[in-house]
Amino acid sequence: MTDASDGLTMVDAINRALHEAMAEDDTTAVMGQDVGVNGGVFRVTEGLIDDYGVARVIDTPLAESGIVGLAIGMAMNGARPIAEMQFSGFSYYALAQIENHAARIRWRTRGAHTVPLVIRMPYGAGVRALEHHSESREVFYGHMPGLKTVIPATPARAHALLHAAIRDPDPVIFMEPKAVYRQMREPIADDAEPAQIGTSRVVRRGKDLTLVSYGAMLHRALEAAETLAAEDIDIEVIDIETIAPLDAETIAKSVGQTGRLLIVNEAPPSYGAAGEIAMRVIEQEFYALRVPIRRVCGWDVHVPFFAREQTYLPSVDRIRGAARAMMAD
Amino acid sequence: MTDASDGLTMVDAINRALHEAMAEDDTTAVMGQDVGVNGGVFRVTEGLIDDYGVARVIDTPLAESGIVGLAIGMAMNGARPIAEMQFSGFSYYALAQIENHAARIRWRTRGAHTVPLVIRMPYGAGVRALEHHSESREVFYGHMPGLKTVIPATPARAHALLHAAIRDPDPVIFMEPKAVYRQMREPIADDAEPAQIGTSRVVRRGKDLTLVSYGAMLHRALEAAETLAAEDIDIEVIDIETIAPLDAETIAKSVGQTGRLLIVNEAPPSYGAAGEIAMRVIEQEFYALRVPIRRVCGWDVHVPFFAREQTYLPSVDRIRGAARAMMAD
Amino acid sequence: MTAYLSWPDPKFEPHEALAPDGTLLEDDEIDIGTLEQIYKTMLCARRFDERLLKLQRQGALGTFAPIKGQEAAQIGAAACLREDDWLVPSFRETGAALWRGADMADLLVTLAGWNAGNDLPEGARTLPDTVPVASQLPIAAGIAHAGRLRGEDAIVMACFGDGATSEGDFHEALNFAGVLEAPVVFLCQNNGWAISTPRARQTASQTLAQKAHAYGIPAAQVDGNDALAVMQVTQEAVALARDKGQPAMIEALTYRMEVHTTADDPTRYRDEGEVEEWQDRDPIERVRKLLVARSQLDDAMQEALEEEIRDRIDAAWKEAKDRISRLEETPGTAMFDHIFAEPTAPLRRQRKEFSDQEEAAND
Amino acid sequence: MTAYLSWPDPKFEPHEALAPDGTLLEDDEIDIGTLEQIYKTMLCARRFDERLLKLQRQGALGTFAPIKGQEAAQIGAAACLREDDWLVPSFRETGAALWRGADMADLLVTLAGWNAGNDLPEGARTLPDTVPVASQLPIAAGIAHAGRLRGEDAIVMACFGDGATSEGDFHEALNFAGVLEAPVVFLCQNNGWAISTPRARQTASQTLAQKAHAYGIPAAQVDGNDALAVMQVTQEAVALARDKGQPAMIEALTYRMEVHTTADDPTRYRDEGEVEEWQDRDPIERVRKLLVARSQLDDAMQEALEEEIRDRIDAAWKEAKDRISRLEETPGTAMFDHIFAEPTAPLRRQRKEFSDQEEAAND
Ligand SMILES: Cc1ncc(C[n+]2csc(CCOP(=O)(O)OP(=O)(O)O)c2C)c(N)n1
Ligand SMILES: Cc1ncc(C[n+]2csc(CCOP(=O)(O)OP(=O)(O)O)c2C)c(N)n1
Ligand SMILES: [Mg+2]
Ligand SMILES: [Mg+2]
Repeated sequence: MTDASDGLTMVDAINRALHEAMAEDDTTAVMGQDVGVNGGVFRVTEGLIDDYGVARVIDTPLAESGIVGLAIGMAMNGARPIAEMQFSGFSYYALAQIENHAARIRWRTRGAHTVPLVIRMPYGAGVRALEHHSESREVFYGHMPGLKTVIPATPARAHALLHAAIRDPDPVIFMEPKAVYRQMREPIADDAEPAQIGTSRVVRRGKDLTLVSYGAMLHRALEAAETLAAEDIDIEVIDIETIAPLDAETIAKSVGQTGRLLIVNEAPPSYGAAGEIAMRVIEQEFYALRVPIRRVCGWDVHVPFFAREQTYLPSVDRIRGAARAMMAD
Repeated sequence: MTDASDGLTMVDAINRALHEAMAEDDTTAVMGQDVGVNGGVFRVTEGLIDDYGVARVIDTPLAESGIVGLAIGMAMNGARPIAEMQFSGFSYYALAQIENHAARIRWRTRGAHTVPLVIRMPYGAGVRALEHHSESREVFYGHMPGLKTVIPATPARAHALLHAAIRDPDPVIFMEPKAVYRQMREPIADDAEPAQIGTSRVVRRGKDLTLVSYGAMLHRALEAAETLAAEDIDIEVIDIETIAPLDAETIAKSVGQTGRLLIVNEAPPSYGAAGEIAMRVIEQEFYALRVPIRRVCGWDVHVPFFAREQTYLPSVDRIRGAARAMMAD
Repeated sequence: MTAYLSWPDPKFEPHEALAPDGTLLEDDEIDIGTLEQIYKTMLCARRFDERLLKLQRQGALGTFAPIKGQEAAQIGAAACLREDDWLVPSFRETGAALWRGADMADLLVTLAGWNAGNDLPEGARTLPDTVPVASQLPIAAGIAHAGRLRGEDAIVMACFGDGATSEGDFHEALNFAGVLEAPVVFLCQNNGWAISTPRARQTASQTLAQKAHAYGIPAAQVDGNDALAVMQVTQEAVALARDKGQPAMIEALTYRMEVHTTADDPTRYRDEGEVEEWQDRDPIERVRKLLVARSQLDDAMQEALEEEIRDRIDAAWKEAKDRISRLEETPGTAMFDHIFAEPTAPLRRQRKEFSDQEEAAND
Repeated sequence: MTAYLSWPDPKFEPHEALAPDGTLLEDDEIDIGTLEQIYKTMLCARRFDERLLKLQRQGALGTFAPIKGQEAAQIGAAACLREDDWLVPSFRETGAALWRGADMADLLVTLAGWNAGNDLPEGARTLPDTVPVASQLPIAAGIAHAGRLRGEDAIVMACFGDGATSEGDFHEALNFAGVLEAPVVFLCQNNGWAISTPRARQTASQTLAQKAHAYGIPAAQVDGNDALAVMQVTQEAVALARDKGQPAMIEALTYRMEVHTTADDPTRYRDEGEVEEWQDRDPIERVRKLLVARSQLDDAMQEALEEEIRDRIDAAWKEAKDRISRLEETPGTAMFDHIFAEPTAPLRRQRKEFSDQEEAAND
């Protein structure tokens, strides 16, 4: 469907990873609302049902807790399920299954049963969608023991990280920044390797300030960094990719060199991811910090209806403003 | 039931606040599993059904989302519901109702409808209970816009804060540290005033280090502070009480004087409350910090079955150890 | 077939009143005045829907859920409510909302992405859309229960689709309403599809109506494209709720003639032939024929009505555009409004931070 | 009573096979050998339950849920499973677990608060307790579905109580099983109470069995204190599941003779007379009388059996105490085990921090 020569969109990259995983391992199965015949409301699961049939690509009834419960049970009985929550804003219906079972069954049964499960969900604002289609609640998952939570920022990383998530012997929450779904293209090699879950990625080298972000906001962070180069502010940008387990070492190492830490994400600030990142850096590199850590996040409000969702989201300007202020601190 | 002369337990204090609120305002209603005839599994709602009848004290079917949905609807139609989740570990079933509706209806209807709702739930470890009866997930609620989240640490504060929560025109999550339920007694004056939601409380003055905590861990923090006095370490202890909106000003002011911040809570550390508290203090008093902020929390594991739950919980020793280390830093 | 296990054997027959040609199936006494009103609202809802689709395709509005084909099911049912009854919709009830007096300009402003379109009068008993499927149902039970405890006889109509019956919240809501005797009329518009999931794959039960029986609640199936039949069944359910606090469920058999939402492409999953078949059962056409037969309507009146509707929609869109341009001038700080009765300290600080930055950017 | 709305009218009659005096109600051919096994397990479960209660009251064990009165319902049902079938319990299935070969010492270690009691063999098909009510049911559907997709004919028995039928997860699980044709036998032990909530206030439906019909699933009511009747109904359900992938639900009418859990005081909410009435319908007594009548049991055998059970329980408790003392010597770092296949970097660091502190404290 896409001309691979100019690269794949994130939708296509994830779709490709799903196709590859289904082909490689016939215990893999995909389930969710509209994932089969319809190919997913974002077309992420396009074509899977044609290639792998209704036994492995399950159009489920409209019930999130049921979907995740089904997937957990399948995972306990030899399958490698990849469940979709149509939007992360509806994943709360499955939160109890995730916290009480997906994250605990290995532990509860002392390893007798495991839950090699991936739960995919598009999240985040920026696509002019309806209410409840724009939230970022990655910390709900990041805070739960027994879970890994991954957020890719680009098509190639989505491809590589999804492969890693599917291979992981434990449950992985895979949150897809839907604002990036069709925003950019990246080439993906035929023999692309799975990524590693639990490591952050330095995506731009710089010596003045460490800018940490993930998901759709990474691109704004990068844009801010690029444009600030003209002002002689040299920013190192890190894509954390794995919300949990957080690779704070990579960030701390960078802060050890720059002395400045700015965190950008789109969730409401209070009890969001920035606090944890800050705390972990403080634990490791407090004395290297030259100025206060800052964060640029959404606000402690509901994402406004779409006409004003951009006022909610961290703008490149706000990021630049914060970085400049930190250089002046 | 209790001889008020030596004070009330937290169970009795909450029970008294409920009786007072029901007497004061006949739109108040209580609902949940076993809250009526049985008086609640912890006896927190004891006697309410005798005084106020089945119309205002509703023994519901076994369904958390239903209970919270019912309460939201009642709140929209003139009532002031106080719903109980039997244990916070089962409140996840209601998380979607809380996030998608309780927290949003005022906003969605532009003030045409409001949700003056209190959701009470016992939380936390330390009472030798079954699996799922020991969790602390206050940040789930702290992170949601449109909610207030309160955790009292003592009987008198529970009484005063519950009155405040019931009077609040917006939804309040009221988390009760069940380890404190019968652990201590406090006298409560007949004319005790409601507390203020959104302010933290300095419970011990000190000049060397600011120790922030809440819930059951506050008492361990206080014990650590008292015993460290013998080592000439003079600790200021703050009970934050309101998880959201967090009163970071009181904490920052204290840190401005002590230069040291130690945070103690029992949730898993990753993406827990400590990060937010740290971040807010950094935003306000970074330059006052003399040593790295530290936290003593639970661990990123499930609370072990009860024989080992104390290995999970922050011990007074661990708190003391962290404080001593900070003084030596 | 089985010795001990008994199989479900539901006995529902969809109630019908009006044949597709507009003749009455039984010699009912009918309230032609109300049917005329219903007709006008159905037609208005259809035209409004068409306009929304056009505006959406032009980029003026965001994603929305067309109601084409479901006008009789929702307007016939809403017509049985008193003004002080509550309507708790899902997201596909523009028709019911219009019957209840919703302002088209408000709806347009909302669909253009502005929260301000939801500026309801205090205590408004027609609620705005609920997006999370079935989540409105426990709330509807609560609204109903509180009113009844207060001695009011207002009832609640809660709307949802076939897909919604699979959610836990549907189950909990009907069970609560049954046990508490909360006066709720649960109106299920079974339009055959939940996005791409056909009714048959949503649940193995023969009917959706029988699900109510699991809660001790009476239920009926009705031809949802037959406004008169819908009214008759709904009147009975409303009376039960009002007089006895007895909830009931209505399964209105209808069809989604359009896309699920404007983000959807139904050709991927359903046969266009199905849509054509349902065209012959158009809910508006049926009432039109009845009205014509009863001399309540002729071509001239129809034309006048169409014109009136067109004018109203034009005026509403004009007003909406005006309001939107004014909204575009309002500061972004509006996003901090209505989070709490009183903004909390962090929100006040954030609001200030935001407006300082906005000002700096405008400098 | 109503013209359009139809009321639920369930036709369930609880199946009975064995009269309270131990005589057969119909001239069934019975498998006396299996009944003897069931009898032994029921008796063992009763005595174990009694011992648990005593140990709990002495402070040696934590909170637990006694099964007294429900032995026939759960053991009669579990007896219809093959070894490779799955048992997915709630938290009140000690009897079923014992039938399935659970080790009493393991159970005691768990109840004494040690995760190590749940040290199951890899892939064990009798799962440990599920505490969150009804949450095991969607998982049971998933286990069943995966097995079936793989071509296995193992089936799943999922246990839950009357209260569990109110949870959304019950609804979603039965609906999924119905649509996917997942071979699950949903065994509802309706013991009359959900803590203090009587069955009648849990739901307005006349029976719980009829709830299955909402999902197109067959169901039966059975006298849950009649082990033979339970077996007969369960065998049918198991066969349907195994042969056709057809889920079914069984409502076993029984009674919780004891406290809800050891943290509960039932005198606050229920009439002790009710308990006494059910005493006459004791599930164990009934089978005992049958066995005696068939000369499979006499006083001497009964005494020997009681002694054997006592010895087994004594031995198990002795073993459990030994294991517990050894567990008390193990380092606290055990809490970091089994969180992931491979501990993550933060967990490795936390484990080290913890053990450094433990060591420092021991110095
Ligand atoms: C809890 C939840 N899950 C998923 C969705 C996404 N979604 C929106 S509408 C819809 C289908 C609804 O089907 P139905 O209930 O039949 O109503 P209809 O759209 O046909 O009116 C889905 C899956 C949602 N809005 N809420
Ligand atoms: C989701 C959830 N909510 C509440 C509880 C607390 N709780 C434990 S058992 C119980 C009652 C269960 O009743 P029932 O399903 O009839 O089973 P029974 O205890 O009678 O065996 C309740 C409310 C729980 N464990 N899980
Ligand atoms: Mg539908
Ligand atoms: Mg029960």
